[in-house]
This record gives sequence, structure tokens and C-alpha cells, in this order.
Amino acid sequence: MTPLLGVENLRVGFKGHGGTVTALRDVSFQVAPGKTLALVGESGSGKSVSSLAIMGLLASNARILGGRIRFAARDGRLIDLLGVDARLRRSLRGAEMAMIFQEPMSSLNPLFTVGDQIGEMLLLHEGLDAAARRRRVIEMLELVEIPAAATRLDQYPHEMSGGMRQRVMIALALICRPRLLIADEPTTALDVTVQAQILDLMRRLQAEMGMSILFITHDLGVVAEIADSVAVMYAGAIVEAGDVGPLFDAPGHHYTRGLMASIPRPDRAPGDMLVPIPGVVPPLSALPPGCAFAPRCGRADAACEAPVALRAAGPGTQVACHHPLVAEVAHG
Amino acid sequence: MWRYVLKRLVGLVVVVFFVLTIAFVIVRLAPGDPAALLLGPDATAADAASLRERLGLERPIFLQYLAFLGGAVTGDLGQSIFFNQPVTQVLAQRAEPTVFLALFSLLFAVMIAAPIGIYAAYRRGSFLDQGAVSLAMLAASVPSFWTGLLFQRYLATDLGWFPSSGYGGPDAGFLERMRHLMLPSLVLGIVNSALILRFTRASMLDVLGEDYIRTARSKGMGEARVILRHALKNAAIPIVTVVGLTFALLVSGAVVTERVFNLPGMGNLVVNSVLRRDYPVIQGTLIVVATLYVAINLAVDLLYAVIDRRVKY
Amino acid sequence: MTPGFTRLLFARRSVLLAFLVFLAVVVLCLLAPVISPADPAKMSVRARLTPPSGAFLLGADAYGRDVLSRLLHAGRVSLLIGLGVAVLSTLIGVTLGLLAGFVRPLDAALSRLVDAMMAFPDILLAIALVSIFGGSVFNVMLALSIVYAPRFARISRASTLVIRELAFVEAARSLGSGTGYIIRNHVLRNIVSPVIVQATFIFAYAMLAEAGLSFLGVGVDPSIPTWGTMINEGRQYIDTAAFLILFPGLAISISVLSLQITGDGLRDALDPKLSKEL
Amino acid sequence: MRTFRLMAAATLLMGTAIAGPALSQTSLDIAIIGEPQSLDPMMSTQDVVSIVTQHFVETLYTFDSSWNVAPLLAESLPEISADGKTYLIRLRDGITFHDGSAMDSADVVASLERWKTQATRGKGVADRIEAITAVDPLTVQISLNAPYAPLLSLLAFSNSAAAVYPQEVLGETLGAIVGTGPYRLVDHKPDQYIQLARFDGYKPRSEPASGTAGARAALVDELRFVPVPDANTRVEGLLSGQFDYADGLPVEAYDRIAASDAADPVLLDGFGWPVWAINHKAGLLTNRDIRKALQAALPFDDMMFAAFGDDKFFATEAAMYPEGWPWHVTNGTELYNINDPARAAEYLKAAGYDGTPLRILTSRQYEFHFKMAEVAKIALEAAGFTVDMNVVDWATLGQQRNDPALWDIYITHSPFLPEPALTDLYFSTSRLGWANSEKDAVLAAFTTETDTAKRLDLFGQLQGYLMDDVGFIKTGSFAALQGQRKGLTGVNLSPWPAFWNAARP
Repeated sequence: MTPLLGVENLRVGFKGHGGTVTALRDVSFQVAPGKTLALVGESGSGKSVSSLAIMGLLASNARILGGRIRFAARDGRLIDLLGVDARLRRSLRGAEMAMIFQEPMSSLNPLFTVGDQIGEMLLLHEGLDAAARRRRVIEMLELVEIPAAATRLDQYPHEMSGGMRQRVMIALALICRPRLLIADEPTTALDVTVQAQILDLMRRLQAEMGMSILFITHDLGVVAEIADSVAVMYAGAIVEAGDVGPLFDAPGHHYTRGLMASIPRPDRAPGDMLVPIPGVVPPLSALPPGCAFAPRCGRADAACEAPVALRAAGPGTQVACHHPLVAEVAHG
Repeated sequence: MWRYVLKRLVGLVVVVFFVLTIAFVIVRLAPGDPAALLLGPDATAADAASLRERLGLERPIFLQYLAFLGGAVTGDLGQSIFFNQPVTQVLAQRAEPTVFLALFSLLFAVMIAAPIGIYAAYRRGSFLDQGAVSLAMLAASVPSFWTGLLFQRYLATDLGWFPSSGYGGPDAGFLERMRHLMLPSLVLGIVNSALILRFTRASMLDVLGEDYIRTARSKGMGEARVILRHALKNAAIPIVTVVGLTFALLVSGAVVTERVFNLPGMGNLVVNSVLRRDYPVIQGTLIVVATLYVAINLAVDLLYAVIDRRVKY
Repeated sequence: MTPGFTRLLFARRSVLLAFLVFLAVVVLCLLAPVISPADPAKMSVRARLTPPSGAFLLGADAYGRDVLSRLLHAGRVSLLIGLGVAVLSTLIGVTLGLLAGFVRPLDAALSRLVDAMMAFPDILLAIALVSIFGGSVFNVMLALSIVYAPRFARISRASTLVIRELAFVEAARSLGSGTGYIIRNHVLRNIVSPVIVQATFIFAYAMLAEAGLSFLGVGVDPSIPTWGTMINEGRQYIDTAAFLILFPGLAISISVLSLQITGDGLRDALDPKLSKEL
Repeated sequence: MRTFRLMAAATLLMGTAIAGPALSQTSLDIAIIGEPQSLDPMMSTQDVVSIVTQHFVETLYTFDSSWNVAPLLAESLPEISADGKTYLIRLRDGITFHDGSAMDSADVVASLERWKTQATRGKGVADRIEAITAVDPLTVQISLNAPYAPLLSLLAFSNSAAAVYPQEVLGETLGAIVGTGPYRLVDHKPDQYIQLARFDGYKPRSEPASGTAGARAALVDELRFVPVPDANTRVEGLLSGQFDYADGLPVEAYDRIAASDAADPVLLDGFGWPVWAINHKAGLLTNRDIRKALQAALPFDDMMFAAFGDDKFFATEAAMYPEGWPWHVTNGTELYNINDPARAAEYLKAAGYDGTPLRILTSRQYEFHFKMAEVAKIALEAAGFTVDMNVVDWATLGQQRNDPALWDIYITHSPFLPEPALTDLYFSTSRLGWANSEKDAVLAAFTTETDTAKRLDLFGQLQGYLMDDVGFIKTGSFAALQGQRKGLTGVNLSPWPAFWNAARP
């Protein structure tokens, strides 16, 4: 089946005072229609850069150094997002691919009512008049389970709670029924209970509207709840990818295992300690020559100084490691 | 909100009280007998004594002060010596050119500064950005009378695009009078655009880094709409603040500019009053301008609430 | 001033350049008695309005006085006024600010007083004061200082209020150190950066204001040459000898511009959070 | 949205062409040097007051173009009795004031009484006037207690003028500005304009116009006097066509105006003379040797050159009246422009000068005052004087010069007045206090003598004493620059330009 979104060998750099720093190194992944891909990693690993590159919202000092992003538009065309002109790209943005952000507090413009801001999508992409927009916005607000939608839409963002605002963001993103929703840590800033509600909502809306989701998070617990497949990023590259089940059962990369060990899991046995990964993510301007994770990896040896690429590891999983965990089991 | 307004109004009253006190003290500190000063060289001692009596200068200073405050509160700022008219009346006659000069200058300043400031922020670090910032700094470094002299000399006298001075004759209608204000306003506008440009640029830079601008872009709108609808409204608050601040600069600049262009405004009046030793007029102008400044700043603060619903008082 | 600070200050070439330009202006004016090609007061009326030439590098004024020499000497007064206002307004302002911050009962009244002082536009108040007390250099300086002092009062009051409440002050107090110690070691140390930055700008504004007053003929005693009085004297020759207002005008603009750029650089280096404000 | 409308309006305004609204009326815009102190010429000695008020307020006499006294509201020159003590003045018949009332002797008597008690120059002659009486409705008689030759000139002078007002408006201050002139006051916006309109009831004299004497036609409908305190602004306004006439222009602007196709320069040769007034009441200069040192040290050439820049604007001449004036005499002129520091030093030595500063009080209201002082200071210091320049503004100078303790010299200037006795500096009663028994005897004779030839001889002696005793110092003569629109005709060009016969092309 043709993927809805295919990212191939994407390379992105940032121009800074000391020259250009590479933020994404040959990143490739696919999002299947109606499915959810979770992009996982610590901050600075390149997940947000990837999502912004797809949306075409990179900062002005960012440069696409190579690669392709293919998107299957509603009319059946397969569009290379990096090659098309700005106007087509803009018409896709919002209408066919939409994005919600981590900070519901700051992602809404404080000086416009939420109704205005959601309705603006309809104005931009469907050219509806004010009355029609209002009807649609109310419908959408009801869909994202905002009570008293008809009065809420005249409120300003600061009059709402965090959870409500994220619902508004979701309503805003989904009102034009995009084929792809990019959610960049949409629940990180929220309370745990609200987090669960939002995830439920997204799952439900995905089922109803049939869209694909690119879900960006550092939280493996969330991944387990919402994603179909996972790609783990580290220092601007994907180090492991695969379906959620196999990957969670048997992570192939030492970094993935480290991540899983560092989060509390509901099924954790008494006495299991949380083990943080030692060290910090190296700055992008000073990456080690081979495997970027090697300096923090307990298993690293001289071989790890050689470059390493993703390769098939198990059923439906790929891993970029000179000493993958599955291989060790096989040897042992 | 109303509580806040009330609180601010009380603050304003206190500030105005200090303004009045300072103005009173300044004039009372003048060396020599105020009555003799007021009457000029030809006056006799008897004249001075009778004027002192009439002005109440024989009373204890504290009573004079109270009388002065009482007068000011009831809108009596004393009597102009030169014009032999109430100071308030003299000032009222000079208000029109000054007020419109201020308005037009501000308008020109914003018209110059806002687009450049916005564009400079949008193209941060570009050649145009650096050029605009340097120009703004230069505009703020050149004395306004210098610009005024050159503009008057070349744009008015030589090219004849503007009247070179004055405020129109007896049959000058409103439009004609305003036409006389265009060149001086342009001069003041250019000088004052500097601060507004820098504020606009800085606050646009802040706003352009905000998450909701990214959200706006993610909605698929054009850059013009992002900038003009989503960014500008948010950047407006600091800009409004600086426009309030500019008022003080404007008054200072207006004194010089009114002089160069011979506008019958309050600035020119003050300079003339210095030469005429008309202290009550100087004092009255100080009071009126300072009070206006305080009131405008209050108005600006209240305007925030209208622009931004988040501001709670 | 650590080497790191200096590097930060001059990170932008324009700031370094501006600083050097200003330094050059100051040094030239300080050296005026030594380097002036002529006595600034020496008249040779037969040479009046001579354009710039070998004998008069920047020309001669209406009395046949050497413009370059006058420019250098006048610069001393203009710079002195700028510097004097910067120092005096800092002293007045910081004192008021500290008083308001530390003497609670005075706070409300002092703050309103500061508001009132700030409400008077600089030129207007200076005109009033100079017209009443006379146009000495000191009176002009004092008048402008009164107008600009409130800015420093606000900075130091705000800082004082914050620092007063901080734990380390409590600790310092409990260790028996007095208010003087707290002011010296905590408050002043904290406000020194914004005050220096602000003082740089006041320096520039004061020079501009002085020029404006002199232009109006209500500033410094006109027999004392300043750049402002030079423009005022020269303006009637705008057609026959435009260089008479060109050079002092440039001198003011260059000094003010280089000061302002240096001020910007100082602000970026000393106090990054301030840099957003202007 | 409102902003946009404003912006549009602003753009529109800027685009409008220079031409003002079409007028069926003709008018002249005249730039004057500042707001007049008063619109009552009786109460002011400012030239700008005279310039404006002569158009609506008139005197009994005035001056023709040769500075001879000529009748204005009076029918003819007065009949003076043989002893010179009684002046019989016949008034013109049928003169009406702007308020419609007819002028008669009662109005004139009341006006002269006010002049005598309130005007500076009137007060100066008050003790010589015994009575001012109305003989009949059209005849007034002034009786003096001794002959006083300058009286007619005083009555003719527009400065501290013996102006004629209707009896009804007279008081300490005027009830209304009501005169008999060819124009009447319509509107006065201080610092903005003074608007005059033709007075339809004006009855011009039948003689041809000469100076301010003779027929006054009121050719244009309106005169607007616009106070423009800044000299350069007046120049710009004249050159841009905004003003039809401009007074008090800096001589530096001469070439520019001459080169312009909008206006012509008006150079008034022999306009006036700068005065160094000397304090004889107190201080350093009460010593005659020090006065002589001052006279010997001053570099008059350089002072005048620095002050006026070009030979066509000044003359270094000592005589109190330039050649061509009836009062031109040469007594004592050899003491002028010695410019010898050594001689000055000798005088100083003789005086036992101890370095006490010579205090020169001046202002920058008139740039040339200040410039002369600047040049003089250097020369005086070279001669051994210690000089203390006190530069104040004009109003302060006006106050300080009344206190003899504050100055040794103050600087001012005077136009050449039609009658020497109008210059009060000669009199020991002036603020200078120049008393000298021989000089005072000559002066007394001069003011009472009525024979012209004898008066000229007496004036020559007076000038001799002035130079020898250094009563005050005339540093030279200077021209004044005014400017008028090209093609403007009929302006009475004088220190007090008059516009009733002026017409635009």
C-alpha cells in the first residue's frame, strides 16, 4: 500500500555563527494511511525538526540539505513537498496536513477568540462566510467534547484551562479534515488525567475521520497507548524503527532499552529500579564519528567508531547498531 | 477595572500636585522681586508695591502656595504679564497648532517607523534590517533643528512644496492651517520615528518567535496575513507604550521645531515668554504639558485593556 | 571588566567602531589646548567666513576664528555637559531610588515625585530653569539632570525592593551588617549594569538637548562655545558658509550616534534581558 | 480605519499646491521681528510697535522724506509765538475715528495730556509744558515755560508717539484701539498676526506723498503683520513668496535675496548707529582717563567689519550724522578709530588702573552687538584691560542697565533720529548720567535755540564734547536690510516702513 507520507533520507542543517550544523542525518520513515507513527526521542534528537520540515515551518536559518518528503494528496497525486512551489505547499498546510503543538498555552493567539482562530481555517481553505464558519466551529467544538460550545467559541484562550485549549487546538487542526495530523508532544504540558482524555479523544477522532497521525513524544508510555509503529531518534538520526509490539517486546538498540528502563511502567515489578541513561546527548556540532550513542553506551567498543545504518533486525523492525540486542541473544 | 482606573486617577492627582509644587517652587526661586521683574524696566517702586499687593506677594509664602494651588485647581494659572490675559486663555489660543503638530508628527513617525520596523524584524539580520536600524539611530542622533533648517531651506523655499513658516493668515481655513503643519510634522516625525522603529522591530521580533505564530503558519495562511493579522496586533502593545513615551520627546522637539517654522504654538510661546520674562506663562505651560503627559500615559495604560483582554486590573 | 566582557561588548564590529570613534572624539577634545591649530578666541575679522583651506582646515567663522580649534574646544563643554548630566542624574536618581526603596514611608510620595519630575519634557524644564537662574554650564547641567534623574530612580528603586526581600539580605542583616553594607554590596552591584547603560544614553540625550537649548538661544551663555552655540551662530550663514553649521552638526551627530551604538553594545553585553526593551 | 482616513487626508494636504484660496481682496503679508509689546504706540518705544501702529494711529505731525516735520492731523505747521513759548495748532476738519466719531480739539487735548503723563518721551518734556488747551473745536494751544526746539519732532515721532485717540477710549490703558489712520485694526492673534483692513472713512491729505507725510491712499484692502522672531525664518518666508515684505533681515542674506527671483533686497543706508553706553554714575568709567583709554583701544574698523561683514552694510564714521544729513558735523572726529593699544595703555597707567574688570553688558538679541563686543574684548585685553563680558538676554539687559552698580558699558543701537535732542543719552538725566558743566550749558542752549544755523553750530560743539569727554561711543554707522516682493511698489522705505501707498504688481 502506498504510504500517506514518505520521508526519504531527509537532511536538515542550521546556519549558525560557527557554520552549518546538521540537525537531521538521513532520516527516513513512512506513515501509512489511517495509522499512527510515533517519533520518539529525547529533546534535541530531531523529532520536532522532522515534523516542522514536513509542515514546511522550519525556522529561517534552517536549510534542507537533501532528501525527499512525499505526500499522497487527497486528489491522488503524490507530491514531493520539498519540490513544489510555496503556494501549493501552503494550500496543503492546514487543509491536508495539520499540526498541534506541545504548549496549548502559547500556541493560541491571545488576542483572538477561539472561534475566530478555528474559523480562520475555514476561511482560508474553504472560503466560508461567517455564519457557516460559526456553525462548523460549534460542530467541531462539540466533536472535541467542549461543553457549551456555542458560548465557548467567543472566549479568549486565557479564559480556558490547558486541557480545553488543547481540545481547541485539536479542533483547529482537524476542522478541515486533514489526511495527516502531526502532533508534537500534544500532552506533555498537561496533567496526567487530562493527558489520558486527550489521547482518548485523538484515538476516537482518528477512528472517525480516518486520518494518519505522526505523533511526536519522548514518552514511551504514551507511544504504547496510541501508536501503531515507532521510530526512535537519537542525535538527528533514526536508531530503531518497527511496529509497536515487537519493538517494545524486544528492543534492538541499547538506546531504546535505556529509554524503556528510564520510564515508570505500569507493569513494572516491585523492586525494579528506574535506570536513567548516563551522560547527555552530545551537541550536534560535536558528534562522535561512528554511532552517536557510543559515548553513553555500555556496550560500545572500537567497532562503534565506524558509521552505522539502519538494517533489518527482527520481524518488522530495523535497528542501527553494531551490537544490536537481538543479535546478542542469538549469540548467547 | 473601575477600581484600577480609580486608583490610577488618585495617583494622577498626586503626581499633578507635585507638578504644581515643582512649578511653583521654580518660579518662586527666581532671584529678585517678582513684581519688579514682571513690570519691567520702566516701573517705579510704587508700581511694584501695588502689583505685589495685587498678586498677594506680601502674604506668607505658604499662603501664596495655597492660593496658587487653589487657583490651579479651579483652572486659574495666573495672569500673563505680556498679554495681560489669563494664562489659560493665552495657552488655549496656542493649543491648536501644538496639538495638531503632535498628532501629525506621531502619525508620520508611525507611518515611517511601523512598516520599516515590521519588515526589519521579519527579515532579521538582513542588509535591510541593519540598514533600517542604523538609519533609525542616525535619525535620533541628528538635532531636529538641523533637519528643520535644511527641510525649510530646500523643500519649502527652493522647491515650494510647503509653506516655509507660520500658520496661515486670517483667512486660512482649517485645511490651510493644517497644510502649514505638514513640513514641521515631517521633520518631527522623522526624528521621533527612530524610537518607534526600534520598539516596533524589537516587539515584532518577540512576537514572531511566539508559538502562536507557528500555529498561524501551520494553518496555511500567507506571510502577509501572519504578519499583519496575527503578529502585529500582539506587537501593538509595546508600540502603543512608546507612542505615549514619544509625547514627551515630541514636546521637546516641538519647542525647537515651532521656533524654526514660526508656528504660534505653545513651544514658541515658551521661548518668547523667556525673552519677555513672562514667568506666569512659562509656569503655566510647564504645568499644562506635564499634566498632559501624565494623563496621556494613563490613557495609554488603559488602552492596553482594550487591546489585550488578558490585562486584568 | 573581564576579558570576557570586553569580547562580548565588541563582538559586533559596529560597536567596536562606534566606541573607538567616541573615544577619538573625547581624546581630541581633551587634547584641544595642545592640538588646536590656533587660539579658538583669536579673531582675524578680515578672514571671516573663509572656507576650509590650508590656513583654516575647517574654515573660519564670522569673526575669522578657526572653526577646527573652536570645534575642539567647544567639544569639551558639550561633552562636559553630557557627562555632567549623566553623572549628576545618576547621583540624584539613584539616591532617590534608594531612599524610596529603603525608607518605606517615603516610597509612595517619592515615587509620585519622580513621576512628576519625569512628566516635564527636558527642553521645557531646562528653558524654565535657565531663564530664571541664568545660562551657566552648571545650570543647564542641573536642569537636564533633574529631568533625566527619574529614570535612574526607577531602576534603583525596583532593584532595591527586590533585593531587600531576598534571603541573603536577611542573612547579611542578621550577621550585623548595616544598610550601608547592603546598599554597597548588593543593591549597587545589581543596578550598576542597567545604570551604566542608561547613563550612556543620557549622555547622548543631554548633548542633543544642550544643542537644542543653545539653538533657541536659551541655553549656555553664548560666549562659551559649545557645538550648539556654534550652530546657532553659524545658521545665518547657511548660504554663504554652510560649513559653519555643517561641522558642529556633524560633531554632535557623530558623538551622539557613536554613544548610542556603544550604549546598545553595552546593553547587549551587560544585560541581555534589557536589550529587548529598546 | 480612522488612521487610514487621516493618512489620506495628510497626503492630500501635502499634495495641495502652494497657491492659497482665491481672494477677491488684495492683501500684503509683512514679516516683523516679533510680537509688538503693545498696539498703543504712546506706551512703547519699540520700533516694531511704530511700524505696525502708524497704519491705524496718527499723530499731529510727521516727517517727510527729508526728515522735515510736516503736518498730518494738524492742518499745517503750528504758529509759534515770537518768544517760542506758544504753539497754536489748527486741526484738520472732517477727520473721523474708526468708531465713526469726529476728531476735535477735546480728543487732541486729552490725548496729549495722556502722552505728557504716561509716554516716556512725553514725560521727558512734561516739566516744560505749562498747559495744553482747546482754543476752539479745531484749534489746540500748547504753552511752554521756556522755548523748546525739539517739541515738534517729538510730536511727529511715531515712537512713544503723541498719538491722537478719541477722548472716550483714554484711560491708563486704552479701552479700544481706535485711531484715524488709513487702516483699522480688525483682528489680533498674538504671535500669529495683526490684521488691518482699509478704513473707508479715511480722508487723505491733498499733498503728494513724501516720507510718511502727504497723501495716504490705502491701496491694498488688507495688511497683515506677522511676527516672525527668527531672522532666518523671515528670509525663508520672503524668498518662498510667503511674505510681501520682511523687516530686520540679516545682512548675510543680501546676496541670496539679490539673486532670488522672488524678492529684492531693500538696503537702508545710514539706518542707525551702534551705541556703547557708558556708565558715568558708578564704576570704572567714571574716571575720564579710563574712558580715554577705552576710546583709544577700540578697533572700530574690526568691530564694524565683524558685526556687518561687508562694506556696503556699514561705515566707520565718527560723526553723529552721516554726510548728507542736515546734522552732519565733524567736531572731534579725529579721536575716533585711533586703535592704538600703546596709547590706551598710557591712559590706563595715568589712571592708575588696577585690573578691575571692565563689565560689558550685552545680549544676542541683535547679533551685531555681541559680535562687536567679542572683537572689542580681544583688543581691550591687548591694551591692558581686564574685560568681563556679561551676555544676557534683551529683557534682562533692559532691567540691568537701570542699576548703575551692575555694568560699565552696555551695548545698544539707535536709528538716526530726525532731531538730535530726541537722543536722551546727551542729557545728564539719562541713565548714563553723563554730566559735564560745559557740555550741559551747550546742550541747554541747543534745546532752546530755534534758529537752525545756530542750532547746527551748537550741535557741533556738543559732538566735540562727546568725543573729548567720551560721553558715550558711536562705533560707526550701519545699513539695515529689509526685503520686498519683486514688483511691490510704493512702500515708504525707512526704519519704520509704511505700506499705505504700497501696491502689489
